[in-house]
Amino acid sequence: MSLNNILTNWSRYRKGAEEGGFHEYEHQWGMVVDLNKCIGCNACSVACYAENNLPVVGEKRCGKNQAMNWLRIERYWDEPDLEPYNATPSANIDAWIEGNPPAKKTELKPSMPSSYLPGLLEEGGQNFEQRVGFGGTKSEFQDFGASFLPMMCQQCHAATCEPVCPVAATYHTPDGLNAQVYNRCIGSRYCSNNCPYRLRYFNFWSYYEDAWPEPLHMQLNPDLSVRDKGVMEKCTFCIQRIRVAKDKAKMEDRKVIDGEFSTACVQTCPTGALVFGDMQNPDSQVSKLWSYHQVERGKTKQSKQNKELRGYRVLEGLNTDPSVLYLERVREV
Amino acid sequence: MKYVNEKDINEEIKWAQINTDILQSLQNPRKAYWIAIAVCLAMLSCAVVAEVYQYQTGLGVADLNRPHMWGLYIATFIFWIGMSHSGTLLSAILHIIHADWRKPIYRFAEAMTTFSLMTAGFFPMLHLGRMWNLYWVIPYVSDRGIWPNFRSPLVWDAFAITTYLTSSALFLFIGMIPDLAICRDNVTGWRKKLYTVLSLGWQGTDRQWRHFRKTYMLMACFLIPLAVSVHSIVSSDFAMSIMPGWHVTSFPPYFVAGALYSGCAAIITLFILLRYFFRLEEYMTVALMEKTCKLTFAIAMVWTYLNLVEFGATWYGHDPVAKEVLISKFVGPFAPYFWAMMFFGSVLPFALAFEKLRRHMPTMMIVSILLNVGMWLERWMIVGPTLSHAYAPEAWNFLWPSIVQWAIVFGSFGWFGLLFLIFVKVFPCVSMYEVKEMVFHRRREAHAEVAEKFHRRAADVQQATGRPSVEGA
Amino acid sequence: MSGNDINRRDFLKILGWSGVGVAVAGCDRPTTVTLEEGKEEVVAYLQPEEYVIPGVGVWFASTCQQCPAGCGVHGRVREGRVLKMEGNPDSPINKGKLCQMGQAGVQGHYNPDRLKKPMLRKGGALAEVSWEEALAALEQKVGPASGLAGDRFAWFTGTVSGHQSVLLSAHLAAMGSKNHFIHETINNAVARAVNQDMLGEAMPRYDLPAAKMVLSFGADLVGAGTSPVHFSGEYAKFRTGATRGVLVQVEPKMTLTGGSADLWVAIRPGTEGVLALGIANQVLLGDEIKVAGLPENIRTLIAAYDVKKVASITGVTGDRIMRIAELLKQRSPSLVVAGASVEGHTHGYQSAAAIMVLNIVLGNVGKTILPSGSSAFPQMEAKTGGTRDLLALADAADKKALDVVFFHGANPVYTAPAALGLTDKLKNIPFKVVFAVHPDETAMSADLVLPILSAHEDWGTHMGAYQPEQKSISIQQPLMERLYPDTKGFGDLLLALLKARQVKEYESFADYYGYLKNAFAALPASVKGDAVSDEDFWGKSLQKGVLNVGTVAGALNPKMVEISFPEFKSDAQDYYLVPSARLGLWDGRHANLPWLQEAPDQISKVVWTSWVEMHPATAAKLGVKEGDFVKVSSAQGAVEAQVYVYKGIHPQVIAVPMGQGHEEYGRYAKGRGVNPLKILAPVTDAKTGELALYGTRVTVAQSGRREVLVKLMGSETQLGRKMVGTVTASVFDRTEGAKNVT
Amino acid sequence: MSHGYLFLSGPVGSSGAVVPHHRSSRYFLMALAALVLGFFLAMSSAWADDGAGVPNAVPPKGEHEGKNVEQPIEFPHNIHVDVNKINCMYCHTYARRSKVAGIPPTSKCMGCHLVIATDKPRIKKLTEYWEKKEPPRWKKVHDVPDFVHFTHEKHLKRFVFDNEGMSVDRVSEVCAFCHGEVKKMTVAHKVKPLNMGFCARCHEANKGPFDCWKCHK
Repeated sequence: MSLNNILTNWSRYRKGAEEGGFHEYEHQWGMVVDLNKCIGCNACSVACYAENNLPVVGEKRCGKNQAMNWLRIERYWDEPDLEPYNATPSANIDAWIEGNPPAKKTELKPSMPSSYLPGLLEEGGQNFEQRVGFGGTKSEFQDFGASFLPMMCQQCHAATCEPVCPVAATYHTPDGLNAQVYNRCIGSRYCSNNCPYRLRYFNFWSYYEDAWPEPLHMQLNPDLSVRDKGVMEKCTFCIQRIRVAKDKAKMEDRKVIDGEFSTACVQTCPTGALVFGDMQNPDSQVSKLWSYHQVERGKTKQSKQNKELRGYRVLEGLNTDPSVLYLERVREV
Repeated sequence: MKYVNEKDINEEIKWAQINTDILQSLQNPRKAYWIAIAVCLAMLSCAVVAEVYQYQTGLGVADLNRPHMWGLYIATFIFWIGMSHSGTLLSAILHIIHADWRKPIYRFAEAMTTFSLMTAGFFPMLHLGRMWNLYWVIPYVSDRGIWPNFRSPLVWDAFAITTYLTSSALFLFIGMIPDLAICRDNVTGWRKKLYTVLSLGWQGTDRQWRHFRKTYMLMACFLIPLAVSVHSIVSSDFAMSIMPGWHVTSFPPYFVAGALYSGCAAIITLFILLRYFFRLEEYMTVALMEKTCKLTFAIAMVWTYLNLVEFGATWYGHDPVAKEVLISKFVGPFAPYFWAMMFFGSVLPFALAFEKLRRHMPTMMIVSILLNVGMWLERWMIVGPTLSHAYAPEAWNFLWPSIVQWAIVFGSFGWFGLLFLIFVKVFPCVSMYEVKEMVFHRRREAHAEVAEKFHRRAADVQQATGRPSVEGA
Repeated sequence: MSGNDINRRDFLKILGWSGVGVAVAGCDRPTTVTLEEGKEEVVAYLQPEEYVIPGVGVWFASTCQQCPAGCGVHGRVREGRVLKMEGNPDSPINKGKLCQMGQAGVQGHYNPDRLKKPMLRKGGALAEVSWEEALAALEQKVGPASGLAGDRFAWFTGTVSGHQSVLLSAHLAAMGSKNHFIHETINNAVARAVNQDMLGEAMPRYDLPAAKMVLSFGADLVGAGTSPVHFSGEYAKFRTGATRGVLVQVEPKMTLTGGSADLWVAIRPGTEGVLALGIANQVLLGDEIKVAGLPENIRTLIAAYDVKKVASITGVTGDRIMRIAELLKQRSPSLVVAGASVEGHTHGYQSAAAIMVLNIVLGNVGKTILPSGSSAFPQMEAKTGGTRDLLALADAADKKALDVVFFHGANPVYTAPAALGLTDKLKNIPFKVVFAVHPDETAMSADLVLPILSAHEDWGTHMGAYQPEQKSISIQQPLMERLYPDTKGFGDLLLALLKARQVKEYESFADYYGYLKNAFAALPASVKGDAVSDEDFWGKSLQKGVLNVGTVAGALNPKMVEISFPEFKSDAQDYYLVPSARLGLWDGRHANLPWLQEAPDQISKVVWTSWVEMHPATAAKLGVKEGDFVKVSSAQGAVEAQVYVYKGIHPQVIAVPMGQGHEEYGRYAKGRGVNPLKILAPVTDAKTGELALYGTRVTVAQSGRREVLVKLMGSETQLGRKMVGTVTASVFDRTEGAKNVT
Repeated sequence: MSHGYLFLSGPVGSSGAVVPHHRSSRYFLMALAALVLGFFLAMSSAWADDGAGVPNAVPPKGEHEGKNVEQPIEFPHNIHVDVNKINCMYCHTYARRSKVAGIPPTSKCMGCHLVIATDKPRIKKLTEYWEKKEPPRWKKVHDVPDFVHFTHEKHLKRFVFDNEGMSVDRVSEVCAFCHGEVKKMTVAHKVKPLNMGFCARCHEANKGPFDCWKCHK
């Protein structure tokens, strides 16, 4: 990235953001995650390991939170939007950040479960998070199941990781992705600190030394590098597959066709909860889903005509402008 | 009120005596010095071993993890940067406001600035995953046509710290030139050669003094905004981020206040040590101690105020996530350290408000060290809790730093100590020429006072008797 | 990514020729390779094949062998290495999708701990030998000259199907033995027996999308069940249909399917059948017509279970029973399914039958429970089993009724409860031969271990254990050349065994590949479709990977069976042990795949180890917190693991997941966690003789040790932040529902 | 003030701003000017078209002193290309359809050498390999790091197939951009640096993509 690029792209981007998004993308890769279909089965996550040369770090390092699961399934026991058997939406973070508590709510509760404080005090801090564990429901049982949330890099358009990288190893591509150039990374880890989703993973060790004992290394995908210690990495929306598809389209002098390829997670998802595609193509499945759910890019708060539509973006109120649209989980009450 | 007329310095002290007293600190060291050097080297080697291990194995050995990408390294980095503000405060700020009591104690404070910057600079380097590529942060014309990201506060850091380090080292050196000339004229052997080169042919001519004063004043004026901006820029590493508890507009003044605070506390510590070991009681007087302590107390109160402002703004603000970070500091896993910081930072400084305690050197020694412990904890409390409890609930976790982190932090004190020990044996740690100036001015003032007293008394007598007094004639 | 239009004819031959070039090309590691000229080697193929272009990945169809479901897969091959598995869109089972176990198949293939050479027990220890020596030993013990014949010989396998099954049966016939033990720990054997007795078909077809409600009694449809990927796809349709389906899950411990339920109900283990009857009672209230249609004994049985009684037995509150009944009445047709937690009791058959009664009462049979029919090739259909044959093996070994047993695709030494004493009893079998890819516990206790090709190197045909609307044969073809020269294909070995006995019938087949090709040529024209020649048909079949063989329609004839329950006593201090199955490690066969070890359990998010699940009330009673080690003891033994506390479990239940606690099985599995199967009581379902997996009672005691439980999840609540948003189904029906959004 | 003083590009001294006071500073300024000018000259020459005949293309600039690599067979590129006028893509056949150009399979060599020059020692060696059914283990000469995605097919498309006024017969001139004059060599010899600057300058001059992720993987 030349100096010129940084300066011009930045100002162009800043201008674009105020006008509702940067419009000069060649493609605009986006995703939709339908939580109504997601069963939290982990197929996507393992597919990601297989596709992206993710190292297995072992029990000890998992215990230290050094796992490299680019795509992780978060599992929550509570349902902030719905009380068990009583559909009273509670406050959500987006509204709070903007200073507008949602009108439906009568009182602004602290966003922690009641078991939080005693838990902290009781354990003197050690493992206090675990105390939060079953604060999700007031009922004796987990009446409404679990809430699963597949989280991969959200490919934000106003990414918080990009401006803080001292060497511009992470930057915005003309395809609207947050690129991570492994070989440029010096490992300051600022980007990960500044990612509100905590979706950036750091090579704390030379994982390649022991993650693929022979002949497991023969499975490594030659289309992307195996990262050494000291490098930040994250979900790339399977850039190697995008690259192949774009190259192929270019060789054949045509545009990339919707559904011609997809990311590893999307391809394997047994319920089809994940959808991937080009949002610059108005006929693509993702474009249609985004517009059906009336979610627009470049906004911190959506002005939907039909407020009941399920589309939302995680922590949208932070103005990160993610490329992943989540469709709310559905529950019969 | 007992000490209200106490003098900052004995103004009757002879100039030659000043030279003798201070140059004796450059005499060949005694055993205690070598022991101190050995201790510092031992501490440093802990860090070196840890760092080599970390460099070869990867940052995993520091037990850093996904939410905790930064650990003690960045906290300690801020701590040392903060420490560096003492010298600038004493030598530059007090210089331009003509607070001449700074003169006997500014030299070592200025040295402290340089050395703590030299210590601080290591941390952003050794916390890098691939530090061998550190130079990519520097803008240079490369074959590849790529540049650093000028939007990143870390790049600003690199600029700010190198500028500050160069300037303060230069400031320290320039301020030493007349003293180096004195040294040159009073020593033999290798020291003579060293001082001859370093004193740049100082003869004390009028022209030299004129240029010297101008340069020194200019540098002082340049350093003050620089010092303020350096810590503001360091604070923007956090303030420019989106993270709860970091994304705070009051961070720059808060950081600067904290910096001055820890710097002052460190000055008290070194003041006492130098005063004791080099027998500089005549120069580093209790009265100066008093003044330093009062200054520290004032800054402590500013820091406390800014702390409370930050808590208040968060508590009554509309950002529940930031509030949760605050709560996790109050009652979460970080609570013991947080409350220790609050005690050391805001309660303990009240010891400085009591004259009796202020004048009791052992007490002050302990208090000043604890104040700095508090300030170090403050930096950890900035870095740690936010990383532990930010937006993504999935990533909530608590990190206890590994032995490698502790060893490197511990070793940084050894490195600093080593530099400082070498400095005090090679260079005069009290500015001779400025003490002379001070003594000169004080004496003149004192004489003027006596004269005035005399005249007043004469006037009284005249008033009473109607004629000039005999004594006054 | 779509380069599937490739016909791979003589794949093996080509690879055999150009094998040298394969291993070297394209295996990059960063920083360890040099750019300096002349340091790296580049080797071309000796002879090019038009579809092999260096640098371009090619996809070949095959069949997943990770569980009995038999999903069709595509393997990505580049420079002769298989890199990645994807679902085969042509497979009616998984329709282009794949689960985590299928994804991890490559790690089984490339596993560093694979068996590379035959091993023979010499003087008490297994020693590596040559194939000649191994086959000589085999010949000596089972060859025609050994005189071995009849039921002194047995095969002990997992689920088998396709031509493998055909050859296996032929071998048994040639040996004159009827002993084919089939063992699967994760099975639905009891439910199959009930289906057979009540519907006339062991594995009817469930039409999930047609159901407006699914009431699942512990059936982990989308998790560790009959056909996880298939039912996941069906689940998605069920949830997005014109009326969004409602899922109610009743079980003692939350399964993956339970995690997605609209209403999750904890029930006292073993009382599911009672609840089913209680619901039937509610459904039938005031519905004279339906009641009249039921036989007298069933009518009285249902009438006996009124809400109050059922609530007191099951621990499910009365209003919840009534609500479920209400939902079922509103949402017809529905589907009620029974799963492992129903089957795993001494009265498992009765409970499952009661659940089928509820289906009949609700009129689901014929609407959502459909006849699966049969195919024209019954000899190829999956032969699956349960735990009964495990007991049978132990029994036969105990009676010294067996001389030689061949093991394949099952690991009884690991899965057998310690109470069976299988390890000791197996010593009574003089010659145990294991055909295995990995050094599992059974292999390590065998007398002869024959290393076979991995699923990605071997030929084969399979039929899924659960066949959706179309009966199909899925073809397994090698995705790369064999990694180890001293491994042999299982089919080839079977053929060799057969040739030893029946030279004439089999001598015309050079190898299993030839046998398969020949078998395909012999298929009827109806299956061959528009293929112009046998060679063309073979090529097309390989390319597609799946062969639709047509379905012979069947019919379901509901009939009632006698149902009686034991008396349910209010329980004492001890707990029910649930050895829970998890999609991933399955019954422990995938514990050697690092990806699956590192993929967290979907419910607890624990990785790499075993844990003990309990309810907060139980934890409070025991005075333990998450991370505390507890000792779970039954009369048969004890295991010790860390506690995980959550509300998705009945307070009287202690759940320990299966899959860990291997004593062998390579570096990733060995010595990790505990195996709950070991402490199971040797009780069986009275009717079917299947092991009652959920019928063990345990006591739990704190062991005093405490460590942080290794799980990939920080805070388990969203802390009020909208991470997962939720809306009610009414909103969904209003805004999307029947509308086809994309 | 003129810009002349700042950038030394305008006519120096035209505004009278640059009037050196001391001799020493004059020399210093001159030296500085010379340095800056020299730098720009060097840069501009580096970017200049050296006049290679490929239309619509600016050949990349950069030299590299490569090592002599001993190959299993000393393959004479010069005889094949220069004397016999065989097209590069006849043997490196994957170049136009894959990211790698590929080493020709042994069968391709034997296609001709079953009959041609069978008595030459190098061909005898080749025949030996063929008969052993074992391909020669060539040493890699031109390589980019593993974190770089380089694709031959798109470069050929841009500079040969989609390039107006360019014929496929002259493909060796395009190959020479990065591989040098292979037709003058026996075994290949690395003469271009093939580093990021080399690639980047060419991409800039030929308006190739400049996105990091185009090449970094």
